[in-house]
Order: sequence, then structure tokens, then C-alpha cells
Amino acid sequence: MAEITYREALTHGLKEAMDTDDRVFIMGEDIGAYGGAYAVTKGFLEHYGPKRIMDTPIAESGFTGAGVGAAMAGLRPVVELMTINFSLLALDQLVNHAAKIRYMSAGQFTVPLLVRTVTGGGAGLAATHSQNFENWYASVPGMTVAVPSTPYDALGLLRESFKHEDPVLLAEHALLYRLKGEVPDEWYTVPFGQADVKRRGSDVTLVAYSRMVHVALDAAQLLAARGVEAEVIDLRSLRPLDMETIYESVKKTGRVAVVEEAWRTGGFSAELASQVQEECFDYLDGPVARVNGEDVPQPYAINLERASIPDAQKVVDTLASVIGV
Amino acid sequence: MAEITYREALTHGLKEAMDTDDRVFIMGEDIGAYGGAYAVTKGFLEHYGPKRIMDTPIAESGFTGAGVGAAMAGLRPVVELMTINFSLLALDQLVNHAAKIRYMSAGQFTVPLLVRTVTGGGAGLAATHSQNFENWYASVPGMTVAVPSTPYDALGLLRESFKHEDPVLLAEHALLYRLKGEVPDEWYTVPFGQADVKRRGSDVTLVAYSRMVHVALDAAQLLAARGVEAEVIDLRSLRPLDMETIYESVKKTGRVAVVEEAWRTGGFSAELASQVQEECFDYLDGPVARVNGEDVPQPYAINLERASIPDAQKVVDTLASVIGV
Amino acid sequence: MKVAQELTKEEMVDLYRKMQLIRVFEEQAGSQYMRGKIRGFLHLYIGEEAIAAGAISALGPDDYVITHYRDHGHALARGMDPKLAMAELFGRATGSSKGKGGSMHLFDASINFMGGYAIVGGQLPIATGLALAEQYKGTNNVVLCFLGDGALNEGEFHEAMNIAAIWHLPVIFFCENNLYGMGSPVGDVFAVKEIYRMAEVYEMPGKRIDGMDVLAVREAMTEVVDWVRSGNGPYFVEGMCYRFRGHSMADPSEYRHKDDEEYWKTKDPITALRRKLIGDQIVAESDLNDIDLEVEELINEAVQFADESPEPDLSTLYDDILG
Amino acid sequence: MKVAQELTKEEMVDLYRKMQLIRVFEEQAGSQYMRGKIRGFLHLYIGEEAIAAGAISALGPDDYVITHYRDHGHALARGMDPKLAMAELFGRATGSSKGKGGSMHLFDASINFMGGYAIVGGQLPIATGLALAEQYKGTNNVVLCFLGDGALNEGEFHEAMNIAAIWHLPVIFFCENNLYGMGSPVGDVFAVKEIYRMAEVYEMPGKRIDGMDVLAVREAMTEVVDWVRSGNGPYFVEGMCYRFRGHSMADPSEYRHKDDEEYWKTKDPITALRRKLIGDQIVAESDLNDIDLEVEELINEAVQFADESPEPDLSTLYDDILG
Ligand SMILES: Cc1ncc(C[n+]2csc(CCOP(=O)(O)OP(=O)(O)O)c2C)c(N)n1
Ligand SMILES: Cc1ncc(C[n+]2csc(CCOP(=O)(O)OP(=O)(O)O)c2C)c(N)n1
Ligand SMILES: [Mg+2]
Ligand SMILES: [Mg+2]
Repeated sequence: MAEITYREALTHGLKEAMDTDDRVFIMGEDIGAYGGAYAVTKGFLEHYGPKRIMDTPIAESGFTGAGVGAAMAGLRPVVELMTINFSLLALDQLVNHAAKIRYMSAGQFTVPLLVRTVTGGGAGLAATHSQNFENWYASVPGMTVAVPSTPYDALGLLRESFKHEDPVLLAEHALLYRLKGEVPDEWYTVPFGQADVKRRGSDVTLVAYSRMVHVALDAAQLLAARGVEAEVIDLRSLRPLDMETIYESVKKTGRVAVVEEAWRTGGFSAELASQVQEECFDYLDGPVARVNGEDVPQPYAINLERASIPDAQKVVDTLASVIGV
Repeated sequence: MAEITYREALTHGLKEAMDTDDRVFIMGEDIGAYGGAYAVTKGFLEHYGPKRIMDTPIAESGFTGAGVGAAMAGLRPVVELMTINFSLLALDQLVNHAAKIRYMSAGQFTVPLLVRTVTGGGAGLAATHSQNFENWYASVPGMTVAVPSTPYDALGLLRESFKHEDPVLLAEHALLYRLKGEVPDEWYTVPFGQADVKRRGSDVTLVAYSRMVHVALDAAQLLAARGVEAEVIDLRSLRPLDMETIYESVKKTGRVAVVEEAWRTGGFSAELASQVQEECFDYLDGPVARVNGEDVPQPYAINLERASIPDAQKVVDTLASVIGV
Repeated sequence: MKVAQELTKEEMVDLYRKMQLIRVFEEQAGSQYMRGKIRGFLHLYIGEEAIAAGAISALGPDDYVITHYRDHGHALARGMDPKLAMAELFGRATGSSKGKGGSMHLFDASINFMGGYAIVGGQLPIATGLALAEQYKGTNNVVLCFLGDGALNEGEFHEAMNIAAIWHLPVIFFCENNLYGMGSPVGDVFAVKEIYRMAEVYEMPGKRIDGMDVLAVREAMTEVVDWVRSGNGPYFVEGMCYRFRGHSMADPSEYRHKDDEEYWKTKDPITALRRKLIGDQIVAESDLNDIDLEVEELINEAVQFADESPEPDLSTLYDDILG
Repeated sequence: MKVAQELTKEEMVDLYRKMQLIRVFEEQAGSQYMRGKIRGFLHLYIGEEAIAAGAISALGPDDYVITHYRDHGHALARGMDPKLAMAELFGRATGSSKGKGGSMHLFDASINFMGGYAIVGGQLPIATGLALAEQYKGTNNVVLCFLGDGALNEGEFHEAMNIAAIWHLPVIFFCENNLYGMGSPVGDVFAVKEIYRMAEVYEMPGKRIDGMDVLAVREAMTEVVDWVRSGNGPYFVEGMCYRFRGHSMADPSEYRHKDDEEYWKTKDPITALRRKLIGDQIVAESDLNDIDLEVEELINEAVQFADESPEPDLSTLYDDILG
């Protein structure tokens, strides 16, 4: 067992894939000489050379589409989209091509493309650079969306992506790269669609993903101080979605809140809330609560920015006001 | 009172705006000589001339962005995006610019841009051309999203858009253009955020928008034949959203289903379901049911296509299985 | 009409057969659409047959073809079984994509036909990716990517051209300049009048050819393919042509001049080759008539096959979303 | 260094003051960032001052300026109050956008400064729209749109260039070619070596100028603005320059050669103009020293103003989303 950072876990997983599979190569803006905007591929260019570490023009649609084509032709491209904000420029390639080619060709072609990108706000980058669109991707049939919250999951989900024969969006959270965590020496993967119970508790269920898992855990501490034991569930992937683990927990606790960084309106928390109330209707002691980012373009000023992103206190307050916990 | 089609209502509203406000002009692919892919602007080029009816290159981002700029500079551009599928190529301009400029400039600039587009499947156009993304737009702070289901609403919401100082997405449904309906001779508008109760009923509430309103009304007929009286609510706009009308109905009926054409996962139906269960928890006799498009890229074959889109029978079946109505 | 001396009689006859096959297929598709057997958008390739037939005949079996939504001609020229193509248009279980893709999204893995793409410009970055893969694997296969004149306006055109150029990818962009994108004349929506000149600024060779002359297309493309296959990087070709029908079945083509339409019909690529083959006494007229009959029969069989095929089973709705 | 005979002494001194104002503002922004007063990404304009100062000085008050995220220089050159700019960087209620936009998204309606855009290429279509509006209204105002060399790669560049060209819009695209987009040398990611040549294929005039020489920029832009204002359509200018700092505060610039950096520093636009003004005895050194002091003080005041300003009130979180 070693303690490594989220960034190191990703770097490790990418190296592993590069070392064991010739078909794997990486494309993206400034991943080579610059080392990657979040330094995940630092040193890769020197080690693997420019054939396998390709600095691309700033042309998100162009190189993402190139990834689609290369995947159709039998390679295993990794495309780094510098942040999920810029992925809007490549959305058509992902939604209308990557995710649909298998279906439209009735299985004749597959697109085993891994798209790594960076999601989330809170870094003082303001409205255009502080968004979460992983929920949009998660609504697209054909896409797989992984949202690691720890170094362990980052590596495990990355490994899983390389076994997958269809497009995967791996949304890494900008504020987690320095997070440390245990990662076993033995090889393992984290299957898609398998949520992780991060904390056991019998009074209330908190469902979260990506950085909000840590906020939920912090909230659980605050609640514990008041004698309320929260169960915290980390989704780890949004599509496929492991609802069973949530249902099981909710049937036990009877109370649940979903914590998500994305805008509330149309957030994935709504999907979760709606499924939970449908399946667990008779078990619920109160409505499913949602704790989301505020419905505002993320402001730059630090106090406004903070107010726009859920924190532990907001989780606790929402629980109190919605379910009366 | 005259009976006109949905298409005629839109044509009428556009003409009215063109005739009364010099700042209004229309840009889009093949809206001029070709008359528009859905013929809404047929004859406009001849009547208004090329300065105000601008055929654009096939460059969605380019001309949508031009619309943003022209709006900032004091005009009232109408941009026609031929279908919502192609709007993905203009999404960045809408999400990162049109919807955020007022906020990022603290109100110094506004973007009174009307984007007209065509949504929905069911016309045999298969996966890339049969999608509904109005729910994505509805999750973006700063956007306004209108989804008319009748000629009356099409004209009323269009008129409202021209009074609005911020970007509006008007999603017209491809299969509704020939729908006829009464439209008064007197001038009226339909305010955003005001749902319309299309049918009164006390047993169950059906919430829908765009073409699904008609499916919900058909379902209400089927239900009525079995002695179940459904109240049918047409949202008319997704952002702003009139939840009050829904709450009022649900508090009366205790049972509710949301009917939506978009993919189920991440659909706007989830947002509605989640808000309803939160606000009406103590009034619900059963979970909020969702009737959505199947989570598949829309297939071409007619029988598969039909199976992928909600119809009245599916509404009835879902009500039976989820709420036991 | 060009004299392509290096072509054998068989090759020329084959070009004739391919063009005729496309023509009759499209005419039948048009009538089946009118009968309600085919739905959605149907974009016919009638008038442009010389391009698909000529250009694709210059490829080897391991090369790739990728194109836009006006894709029947390319699929057939590449060798797609007309039965499977017609059944796909009918939305039947026996179609090339089991009825899931339809007219605008044909695919055939068995012949490296990488698809018809219905989002204008969408195929361009994908084409560069196919080429990148071949370069990466070290083969000398090339990618032939068709696009319409309308696709030039899209940002993806620029991104793909630039990427192909800086990475020296083995891809040929073949622009079918049929003078219109839907109802928009090229000159109104694109700054450059001679489209092939766009290639210049990417330091990519480009040329304009007569897209109504199948032998000219074949000859030009033989050179271009050879050049690209030899590792010289991408190439841009502009083929001047004209669609004889509306943009899709829904379009009465009111924006075009009847005179122009008549003029272009005098350049019908099939009539022209027929005239040449007979005039130069390469083939007897009766042999060509035999081919016409054969093709007619083949397409009739295709229609019958499609019509008699079952709809896909409802249980397949969720098949082939993930592996 | 160019001799711009038509400029008055006051005009030259004003250019000097503008450049110095930007330089000192940026140096202070850098230090305030190190002190944690400014957060997020901070992209300094140091080294490129001649472009903003020279180009914007050629505009009239009703013209528009629009740019990318490296926007402080353009905002200041256009006349934004350094207090408001610094307070915005500090995220304070007194900032030009009340702390909501931050460094990458400056706006100032009072001077037609239409914004800094942080999505690479995003400002280009918007610029064409501003120009379209002026053409539509029948004014003779022009739009000056800055872009980085990196923005050339985006599809929106192509779409905007084409639209500007076919509609003859009064817009000037000014490409600040500082040789790198983040860590990527222009030549590695763009096929065309002389960027201004991209304009050719849009039938748009284009030229390359020395972006380190403020008088040359001013002179060239005076002509270009006049040409565009006279209704001749769009223009493309490439200004050769260099950023003296990393891409952002986070970037140690390891990908560039120290030699290059040193070479370019010898071309410092402020030192150069200073040398000329003194050498040609246009201004006394002591006068320039006075200006330096004035500017220093102005920026110190701006920092103090920003630092003493309150954070925005939490109640403003939902303000200015809709009208
Ligand atoms: C991104 C996108 N925008 C618009 C359309 C609608 N559309 C379909 S075909 C077409 C015209 C294309 O013209 P061209 O590329 O010249 O091909 P042609 O039809 O002439 O073969 C348009 C605008 C689309 N399918 N995709
Ligand atoms: C669409 C998009 N892709 C990527 C980025 C990240 N990014 C920010 S600046 C930059 C480099 C831009 O270089 P250039 O245009 O030359 O401007 P310079 O920084 O040199 O002034 C990149 C890739 C972005 N902001 N937007
Ligand atoms: Mg065309
Ligand atoms: Mg640069």
C-alpha cells in the first residue's frame, strides 16, 4: 500500500496503459512540452516520444474527432480535453459520433475512446471556466461517465476505461489533484456502475460524486457531532449508475440527500432524487433533498464563489430544512 | 378568432416583429432563398430583402456568435438554428457567452438574442437528427427556454421573446408545424414561467411540454374511458419554470406523471419529479412517475422509432405500474 | 472527355456499371420514397455518379472511405451490396445496419466503408483520425473523405485541414462541389471562389477536376492516391459537379435556374461514358444494354429483398449501445 | 524603430504613458497574485504593450474593442480606470464588473470595451456580430478584435473570417503572434508559417507588422482603421511580439529558450520608445521620469483602492443573471 496523490494515480494509470498496449496514445493541448495544464502527463513526451504523446492545436472538435476516427481504426486513443468547459466545443463529436457509431452501424464499428477532462469550480476562474457538465454527458446513451473522488478510484476507473470498448468520459476534479490516498500495489480496477459506501451510518444517506464526496464526508462529521450517523455513498460513475446501493441504504435510513456541485436545475441530483423517490417511496421519512451548486454563472469574487458551491454546512442546513434531520 | 397552424403562428409573429421593430433581423441557414428548412420564413427574403433576412454559411458557432455580438450592440437578432441537433455546434456561444455576458459584466451588457430551433424525433431521421436538448439549455443560468405546444403558445411565446432582454431559446417541435389551433385576433403574449392547465381533472396530474402535451391529452382520453380524470399541465417554458401550478394540481390529485420526449436519464422530467416530491411529499399517494423517451440513440426503423418515443399507451401503462392508477 | 489510356476495357466497363448501379438504385429509392416505403430525409446522388465511381475505383481494399449523408453512391461504389443498402433505407432487419442507421448513416465494415455522417462537417475530423491510425500503425493505407461544398463553411473543416497538414496524414479530402449547399450557392456563403485554393494556406496540394467525367476523376485520383500513399501527406480535390435532383426529396429546387439544370444534364456522366465507349468502339452498345438490364434486375431484386424483409425485432431496441 | 512623422509629441508621449501604465499595472498584478490578493489564472501582458497601446490609439470613441483573456492591456489602453481594473482582479465590489468577471472577463461599457473572452476563439464570431450591427445601423464604426496565435487553430476562427469576408464587415482581426499558445510553438500547431497569409483565402487583405514597435503599430493601424472605416470590409493584421512572462502565473515557461527570451527583451517596446523620444530630443528624460512616477503612483493608488474595497455583498450572488 502506498499513499499517492490523485494526480500520481492518473499518471501511473496512463503510464501503465502506454507501457502495456501499443495501441494507446495520448492527444491533447499542451500535454507534451508543457506537461499538461494539470501536469498529469509531465515527462511523458520525453519518455514516450512525439508519436505517442501528441500536442494538438487548440481545436477541440478536430482532435476529439481524430480520436473517434483512430478508435474506429483499432487504436486506443486517449484524448485530454483541458477542461470540461472547453468540451462544449467537442460535444458534437462526442454526442453525435462517438456515442452513436456503434448503434448506427449495428455494432459494425466501435469507438473505444477515452476522454480525460477536468471538471469543477472553486479555483477562482469565474463563469466560463468553472462548470460541471458531466451530468449532460451522463444523459447520452452510448457514453460512459466516470467521476473519481480518490486516488484509488482515479486509478481503478482509468484502468477500467482501457478495458472498455466504447467511449468513456473521465471527469477529474480540478481541486482533487493534490489529494492523497492509499493505493494498493496489487493490480485492481474499479468497475463502472459500482458505487462505494464511504461511511456507514443508519440515520441518513448522503449520495455524492467527485469532490462532493469529501463535502458529504465533512457533513457527516458535523452530523455525527450532533449524534446523527450518515451513510455516505460515492457513485464513482454516473453512467452506468448503481442505484441498488443507494436503494439499499435509503431503505435502511429512510432519509437521503444528494450532494452535487453542478447547477441545481437539471442537475444529476434530480435524476437520483427522482429514481429514489420512485423506488423507495414507502421507505422515505421525508423528501429526497438536493444540495447543489447555486443556479448562477460562477462568480469570480471568492466570497461569492464560495457561496455558489455546496459545503458541509449547506448539506447540514438543507437536511434540516428539507427533511428535518 | 382564426384557426391557423403552428407554422403560420410563428411566421406571423416573426413578421410582426420585423414590421414593428427595425432592430429585428433574421439569420440562419437557408432561411432566405430556400425559405427555411421548415418553411417558417418562406417569402421573407423577397419581402424584407437580404439586409434583414440573412442566409448564413453552414457555420452554427459563427453565426450564433454573430447574433450574440449584434445583440450586444443594440440589435434584436433572431438566429435560426436549423435543428437542435446542430445547436451542439453553437453550444459554447450560447452557454459560455450569450448566457453569461450580463453576469460577467455585472449588467453592463445584455444579449437580447432569440434563437429559434427545431426539436424532437419521430420523423424517420435517426439518431443524429432526432434529439431533444432543450433540457440541457434549461439548466443554464441566464438562458430562457420556451417550448410551445400549440399555435397560440407559439405566437404568444415568440412575442414574449421580443420583449425579453436576455437570450431565449425557442424550441419548436418538428412534428407540430401543421398542427392547427385557435389564435385570437387581439394582440396577446404568453409570459414565460406560466404553465397552462390544458385539461381539468382530479384523479391524476400529467405534466408535459411541447409535443408531449398532445400525448398527455391523448392519454387523458384513454384514462377518462376508464373513469380516471387526468389534469394535464403544459409547462410552456422550462426556464423559468412554473412549479406552483403543478404543486397546486398535485396537492389536489395526489398522483402525478411527467411526460417528456427526451432521454429518461438526465431528462427534465427528473427535475420536475424531484421538485414535486420535495414540495408535495405529504400529498403524494404514490411516487412521481416519469414517462420518457427510451435511453437509446433514436433508431431509423419505424417500429423501433415508435417504441423509443412515449405515446399515450405508454403513459397509461407507466401510471399503472408506478402509481397503480 | 478524358482518354485514360491506362484503363483496360474491363475497368472502363466496370466504371460504367458502377455509375449505372448508383443511378438506378437512386431512381428506385426515389420512387420507393414516394410510395412511403422509405421515410425521413432522402438525398439522392443522381448526377454525381462519376465522382463516387471514379474516385473510389482508385483505392485498394484496405483503404478507407468516409462521407456525408448523401452517401448511397459512395457506399455502392465501394461495393456495398445493394440489397443491404436498400433494406437499410426501408428500415428493415436485413439492412446493412439492421435498420438502425437509415439513409444518412450507412456503414459497412466489410469494405472499410466508415460511414455516412449527417452532421455537416462531422466526418472531417474523424477522417483525420483514421489516417492518423494508419500512419501510427505504419501501413500505407489512405483515407478518402468526401465532403460537400457546404461543409467548407464549418469550423471543423478548418480544424481537420490544419491537423491533416501539420501531421502529414494520409488523407484525401474530396470536395463534391455541386454548386449548392441546400439552397445556398457556394459563392454566397464562401469567400473563396475556387475552393481548391483553400488547400494552399495549409500548405496542402489541391486541384480542381471535372467531376462529371468519370475517366478524368479516375485518372486524377489514381495520381492523388499514389501521391498520398507514398507518404507525402494530405491532398485536397475539388470535383465540379451538379445534383440533378433537389437537395432531398422534400426540395422542389426552386432556387436553381432551369437553364443551368438543363446545361448540366447535357453533361450526364453516364451518357457521356456510354457515348465514348460506343463511339471509340471499346464496347458494343448491346453489351452496355446488357449491363443496363443486369443492373435493373439487381436493383429490382434489392427492392424486392428490402420489401420482403421483416422489420427489426422490437427486442433489438437496446442492442448495440454498448459492447 | 519607425518614424511616425504625423504624430504629435503629445501623442507619442501618450503612447509611452499607456505602455508604461500597462507595464506597471501588470507588474503589480503579478506581485499581488504572489501575495494571494489575486487568484485564479492571471495572464500578464508584459512585453506586448506596444500592440494594445498602438492599435487602440488608432480608434475613435465609438469604435469597439473586443479581446481574449489576456485582456488587461487592452482594457487599460482603451481607457479603463486602473482602479476599477485592479479592484476587479481583487474580486471586489468596486471592480469594473463588481468582482463577478475577474481577470479573464473584463468589460467596460462606458468605453465600448466589449469584453475579454476566456474561451479561445470565442470572441471572434461575437466581433463579427458587433461589426454586423454597425453595418446594419449604417454607422461607420469599426470593430477591433484581438486574438492570440493559438486562436487560429479553432474552427471559430475560420467561421468568423469567412462570415466577415462574405458580408464585408467592418472588423479588424488583430492577431498577437507571440510565437506560443501556452507551451505550443506556432509552427508546430499551425500549417501556415506566415499567419497573415491565412487572410488571403478569404479574399481579405492582411499584413504582418512589428508588434514591438509602438509607432509602427500606430502607423499601420491608422491606415487599416481608415481602410475599414471607409467600407472596404475586414482586415487581418499579424503583430509579431513576445510575452516576457509565462503563459500565466502558474507557468515557469520551461519550454522556451533563454536565448530567445533575452533576445526579445532587447526589443522591449517601452525601452525602445523611451530611447527614441530622448534620442530624437522629442522629450526630455526628466519628463519621462515624471511620467514613470505618475504612473507608479496611479497604480499604487489602484492597488490601495482595490485592497481597501469591500468584497461584493453576498446578496448580489443572484443579481444580473436576467434583466
Ligand atoms: C451541422 C449541420 N448543419 C446543418 C445541417 C443541415 N443540412 C443538411 S445538408 C445541408 C447542406 C449541405 O450542403 P453540401 O455540403 O454542399 O452537400 P450537398 O447536399 O450539396 O451534397 C445542410 C445545411 C446539418 N445536417 N448539419
Ligand atoms: C476553447 C479553449 N481551449 C483551451 C483553452 C485553454 N487555453 C487558455 S489560453 C490557451 C493558449 C492560447 O494561446 P494564444 O491564443 O496564442 O494566446 P496567448 O496566451 O499567447 O496570448 C489555451 C490553450 C481555452 N481557454 N479555451
Ligand atoms: Mg453542395
Ligand atoms: Mg500566443
